[in-house]
Amino acid sequence: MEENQKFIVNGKRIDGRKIDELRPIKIEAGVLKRSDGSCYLEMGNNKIIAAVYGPRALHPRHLQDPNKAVIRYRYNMAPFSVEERKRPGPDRRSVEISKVSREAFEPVVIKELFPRSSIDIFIEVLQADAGTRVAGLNAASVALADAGVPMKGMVTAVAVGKVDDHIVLDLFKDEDNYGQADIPIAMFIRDGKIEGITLLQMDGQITKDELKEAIKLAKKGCLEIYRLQKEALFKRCRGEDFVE
Amino acid sequence: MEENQKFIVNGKRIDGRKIDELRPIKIEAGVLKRSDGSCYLEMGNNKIIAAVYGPRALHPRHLQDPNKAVIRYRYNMAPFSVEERKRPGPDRRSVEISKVSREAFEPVVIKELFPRSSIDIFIEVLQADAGTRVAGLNAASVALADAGVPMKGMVTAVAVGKVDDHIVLDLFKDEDNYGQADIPIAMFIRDGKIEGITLLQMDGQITKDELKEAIKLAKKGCLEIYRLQKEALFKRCRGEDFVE
Amino acid sequence: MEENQKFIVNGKRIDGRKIDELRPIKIEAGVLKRSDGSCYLEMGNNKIIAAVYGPRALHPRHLQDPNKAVIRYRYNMAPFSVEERKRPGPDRRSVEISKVSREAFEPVVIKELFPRSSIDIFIEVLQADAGTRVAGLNAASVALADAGVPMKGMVTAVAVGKVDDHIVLDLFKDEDNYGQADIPIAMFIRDGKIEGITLLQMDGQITKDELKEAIKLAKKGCLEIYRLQKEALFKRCRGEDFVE
Amino acid sequence: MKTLSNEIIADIKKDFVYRKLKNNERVDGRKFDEFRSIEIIPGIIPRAEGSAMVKLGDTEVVVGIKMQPGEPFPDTPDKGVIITNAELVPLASPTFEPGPPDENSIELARVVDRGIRESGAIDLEKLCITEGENVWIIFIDIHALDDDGNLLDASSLAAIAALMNTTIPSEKFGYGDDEILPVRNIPVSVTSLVLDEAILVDPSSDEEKLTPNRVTITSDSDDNLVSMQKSGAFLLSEEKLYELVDLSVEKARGIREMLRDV
Amino acid sequence: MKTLSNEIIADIKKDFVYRKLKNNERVDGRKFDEFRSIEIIPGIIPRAEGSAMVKLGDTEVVVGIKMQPGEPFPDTPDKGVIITNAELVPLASPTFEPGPPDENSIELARVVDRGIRESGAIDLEKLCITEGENVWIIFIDIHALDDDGNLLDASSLAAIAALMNTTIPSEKFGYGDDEILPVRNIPVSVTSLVLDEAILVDPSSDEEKLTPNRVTITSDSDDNLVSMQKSGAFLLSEEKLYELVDLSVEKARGIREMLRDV
Amino acid sequence: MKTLSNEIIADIKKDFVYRKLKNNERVDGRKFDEFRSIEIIPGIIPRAEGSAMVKLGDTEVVVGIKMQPGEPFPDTPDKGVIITNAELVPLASPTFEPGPPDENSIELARVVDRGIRESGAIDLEKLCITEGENVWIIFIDIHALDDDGNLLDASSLAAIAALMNTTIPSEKFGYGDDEILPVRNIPVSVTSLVLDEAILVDPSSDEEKLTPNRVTITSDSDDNLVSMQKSGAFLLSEEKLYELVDLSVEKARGIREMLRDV
Repeated sequence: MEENQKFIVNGKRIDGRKIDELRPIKIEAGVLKRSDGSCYLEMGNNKIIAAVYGPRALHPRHLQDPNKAVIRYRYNMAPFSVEERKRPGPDRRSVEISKVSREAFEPVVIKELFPRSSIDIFIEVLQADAGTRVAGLNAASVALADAGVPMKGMVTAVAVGKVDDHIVLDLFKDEDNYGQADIPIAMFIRDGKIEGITLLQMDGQITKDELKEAIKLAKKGCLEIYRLQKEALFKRCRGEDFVE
Repeated sequence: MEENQKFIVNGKRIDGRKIDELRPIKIEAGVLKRSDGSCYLEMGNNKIIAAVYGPRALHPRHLQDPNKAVIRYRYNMAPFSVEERKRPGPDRRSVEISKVSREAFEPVVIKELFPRSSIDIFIEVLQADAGTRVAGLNAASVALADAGVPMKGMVTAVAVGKVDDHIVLDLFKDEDNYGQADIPIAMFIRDGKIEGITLLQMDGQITKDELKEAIKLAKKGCLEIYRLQKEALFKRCRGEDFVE
Repeated sequence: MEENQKFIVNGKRIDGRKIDELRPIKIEAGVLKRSDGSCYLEMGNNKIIAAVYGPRALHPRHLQDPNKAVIRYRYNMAPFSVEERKRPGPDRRSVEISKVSREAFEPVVIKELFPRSSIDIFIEVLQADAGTRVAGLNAASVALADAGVPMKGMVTAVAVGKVDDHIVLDLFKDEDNYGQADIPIAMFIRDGKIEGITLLQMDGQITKDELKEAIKLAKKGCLEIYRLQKEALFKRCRGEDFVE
Repeated sequence: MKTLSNEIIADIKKDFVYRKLKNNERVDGRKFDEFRSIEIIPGIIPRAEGSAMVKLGDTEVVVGIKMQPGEPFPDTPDKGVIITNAELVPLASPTFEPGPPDENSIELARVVDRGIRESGAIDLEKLCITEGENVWIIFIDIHALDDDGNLLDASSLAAIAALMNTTIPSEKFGYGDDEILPVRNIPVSVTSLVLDEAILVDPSSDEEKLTPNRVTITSDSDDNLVSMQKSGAFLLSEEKLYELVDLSVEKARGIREMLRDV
Repeated sequence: MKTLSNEIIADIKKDFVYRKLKNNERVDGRKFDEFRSIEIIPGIIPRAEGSAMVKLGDTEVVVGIKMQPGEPFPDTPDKGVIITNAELVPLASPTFEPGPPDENSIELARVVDRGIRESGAIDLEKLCITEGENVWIIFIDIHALDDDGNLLDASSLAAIAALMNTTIPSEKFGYGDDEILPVRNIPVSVTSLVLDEAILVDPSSDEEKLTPNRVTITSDSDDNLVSMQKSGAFLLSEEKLYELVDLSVEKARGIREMLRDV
Repeated sequence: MKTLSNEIIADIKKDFVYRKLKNNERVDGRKFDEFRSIEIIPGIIPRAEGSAMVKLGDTEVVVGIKMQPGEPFPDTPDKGVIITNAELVPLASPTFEPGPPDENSIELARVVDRGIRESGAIDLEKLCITEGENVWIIFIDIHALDDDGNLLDASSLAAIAALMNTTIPSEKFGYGDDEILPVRNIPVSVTSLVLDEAILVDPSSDEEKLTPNRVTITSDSDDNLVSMQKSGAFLLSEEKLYELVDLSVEKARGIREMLRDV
């Protein structure tokens, strides 16, 4: 990939997608046995597993909140998920992602029902291809629903960005690495309606107008993903088997 | 040491021993003042010190077992004990050795007598020459007895291995490094009788028949070492001074 | 700086000082808002900030002393305070300095008034120029007084040393690096009178007579610094604003 | 023992701050979109390659810059390296603990870092010594001294001020004469607390006690947005976001002027 | 709150599993010497140099292989290096904690490593690039996804399957064309729970709750024993050991066929 | 369960030790300025480059020396490096905990290190192999085995004894023939407990339980003071300091003779 290569030619991106087109997405709920809820998700070449444990008693006691559940979120990359082997364990990037991801679920999960307990969300990135944090949020949302954790709605997330001076939906790796801006956004969606932004980060260089365009695209993308999340949960309820 | 050097010539090993011969062993009980029981042990060029503290109250409380003592085992190598200086602190190898060594004593120590307490076994390898984990077990066994910890019998250990297609007793460093297999074994011995295997590991390449031969040799070796352990404890009871 | 350069020519040191002369010192009390007491101190090119929190309840409980306050002291260097960037976090040197500095205050602070609580003293070295530990002690002393922590007197400290076979007061960086001895000393001063040594370390090569001379110089230096500490506290009481 | 009473006082104060806000007043008399007084003191650590102290009201931060040669990242062999680190040392606040950086100090360092990096403030290609082998590494160390709120803006301000004040120590390492580090863009971050419907620019620690919900928006010399970070557990509406963008860009312009005048 | 009831359910279940065993029945209907269904999915992580997912009943493990050039160990200057690491991430079981590897994950990684190493599955001399300077380092990373028992056999199976599926990334590092990593032996581990007089091959997590006592025996393509590990606090009789050896070698043969057919 | 009774016994013992001292008697019958019996066993770890065990009464310490080539510090490119490390392993005392070195073991290692370094016992310039690139690194590893008090003097004694017994392993690294490490000065540390007005040389663990207050003074072969360390929370008078200096220098002379005779 050269830095000055054209990313968009005749309205098509390098991987053949249109500017406002998502990568292929595959979502399956209930893929793990031990956890209370789980989800396998592919978004382009991202491969993500999410698991939820809880609500369960939180130890040690001094971590408990007497009034509500404590949400914990651990985003983790497998050592083999990236080009150059990543040393196991949390690095600064994953600590930050875990923090903002946890905060994205805080206003959505009905924590007051479970004082003194924890709801633990674990994300494992098995293969990374840009947008792992938003893919993780989408998977976590499904895993929470699969675990029966009461929520006011769904969290649905996508990254939008700027490449070749175009605002595009759902960056893949090369666009992320060599593009002009990356904006991961998570929306809170209730009954198919976007109610607000629950995660927002950005780095790059954009104008306010471009930001508006980006958020418009993000909303479109999130609604599409939301449909797939619902579908996966519906399949799970119908008791369909997990097919690899 | 060349890899293709002969290890056994005319039934003799490089260091002059026969195939079923132990290295010189020296065992002294009660060598330390601060611990409740201790042992200094040489096995070939291995130099090992073992100390036992306890049974003693275990803190913090959440580590306690209300029904029995908790055994803790810490195998540690001095930085100067090996050819290339070892960084202080536990590495993965010593964590594994500590685990299987602890498990070797679990069925032998009468833990039920000491609820909520710990029995701490510390092994320091001052000089290493292959077979440090089995030497450590032998020293720990004597130190436990010296501390008056009630046991159903003794733990006695030796490594057997395969070099030049021969099954040999008590490998020394070169045999361990360049041999074909290494099998550390610990036996539970009561009243001079072997009652079972309490530690068993193996790496290398052997057949089932070779394994049988190896275990036969190990039993022979363990009974010899057992005699020396008893002797050291007997000396200690008679109050003989520790002579370097 | 060459190792065999002359440090003292015609009774003058490289930086123009006389043998028994302190570097310029600037002390300001009450410079921080959040802490209970604080002090900014310059001593030559050293730039030090001290803050005191407490007496305050100490958690977790098992660290409490039911009879008196626990003093904690954390000496820390900013990564940019030294020539080659220092990795953040405590190293062995700062652990030792924190220990002896804490001990220097133990006999001076009236801890018995505050059972189960902690008095936390934090020193940040922003720029280092030899003598940071004694500068830290001087700043800590003022910060403690600023916090209203009851003390039997003041702790005042200075380094004395040997360069070019002369005993000199208050080494600066080159004298410390290439000199023959460095002796950080803290005195306990009550009502303007030196009552004893509360910190003493030394490395280098000196005779007993030189030590006597050094301590004489240290006493002289400490009394001068003591005056400046009092002055800073006096200014603070008069409510004078902190002027950079 | 100050703790018990402290807790009660803290609660009363929180209440007071909140009731004032309901009356559209900030406890320190500021307007909702007003920064506290800003003081920028460059070169405060003469022995560092660059440095600055920033006082934002009573909040104080020192940033020191150290530079040394080192290996480039394998995927950018011709570019220098920026490493941004924040130490929220326990001296600066009763709530900071000693120990390795927690999620808050990591987030702070990373948001500051992104502002500098994405604005292109430093031309990393100019920091290449020998391609693939040796480049300049810039350590931006943020050292909080007094946390009276909005450490983030104080830190990003001190960071860019310190960089504008940095000399590349070429001589020390035998690479010719020392040079001024060229800074070609001035990113400025603006952090606002989001409380119910209110937006409070540059929150004080009293205000931060009411809510951790905030948005940081960093813009560059051309009013481009270069970094945004929503932090805290709340839903942000699109309208509020655009309001924050406008506010942040405007406030940043003023601060950027101050930086140019230093 | 699921915990209290969970504990009671766990106790009842444990009892149930135990009573079944006393009647010579396993709770999932298997024979004592029967493995659960085995599924091997090679190449599941296309961007790794090699990979495989293994499902052993409901137990799921992914192993990814990364290769990069690095320094050899001083005492084996002409040999490549294998580094095996296991992460028992808390996603995989309610009993796993975040943090550095504990003794169980260290033991798991080391037993898997010994099987591969001692069987000579990989010819380390073929991985030498420049003697004493540069050799290939193979990272075998075991990533547990779902622990329904016998993670060890699932891990060793996934590890060898991933190696059989590995391409040496020579091109990426400028060492000529990519090549298939040659695997010359197929070690297979078989783990059995030892409970009173019974031997339970491939224990499920329900069975593992009854006892941690187990023996792992790894054999190679020639039926040689290449690694053994007694784990847990129990006395093992000689007769039981030989019984385990026979059983393990036989079971390994069947699994090895599966691997060859993948 | 030995603990409760142990605590009571400890208190009674402490009392007993203290009352004896008030009668000008030490509990083990020694004079106030008398060391316990000293035994120095050089070469106890033949495979290390140097080693010694020291027994100070019942206190036992082993020091092992390892040497290997490595990079010099940037500011002393022509000098070897000494790294002194102490492990107060939990084997040696019921009060030692496993884990990274705490402040006591760090202080111990650093005080031992300063004695050796400042006395010039080792000519670091002789340890330069290639200036700026390659020098000998001496690792002095202090391994406490039994702490019956005054670990510090036992450690510094074992350290210098081990150095006097060290061979530079040139051959192993291809730098010609092995050589004896030249030791050109013999620093000896003397530690005294300061209790009320009394000075107790070489305190036993029973005595250390009374107070942590002590002073360590290290002197060299020419009776120069090379290192001092006041440790513990007390005020030291000038007169007491000079008394300690005289005592320490005198005691050191005797011990130095023992070292020379080993």
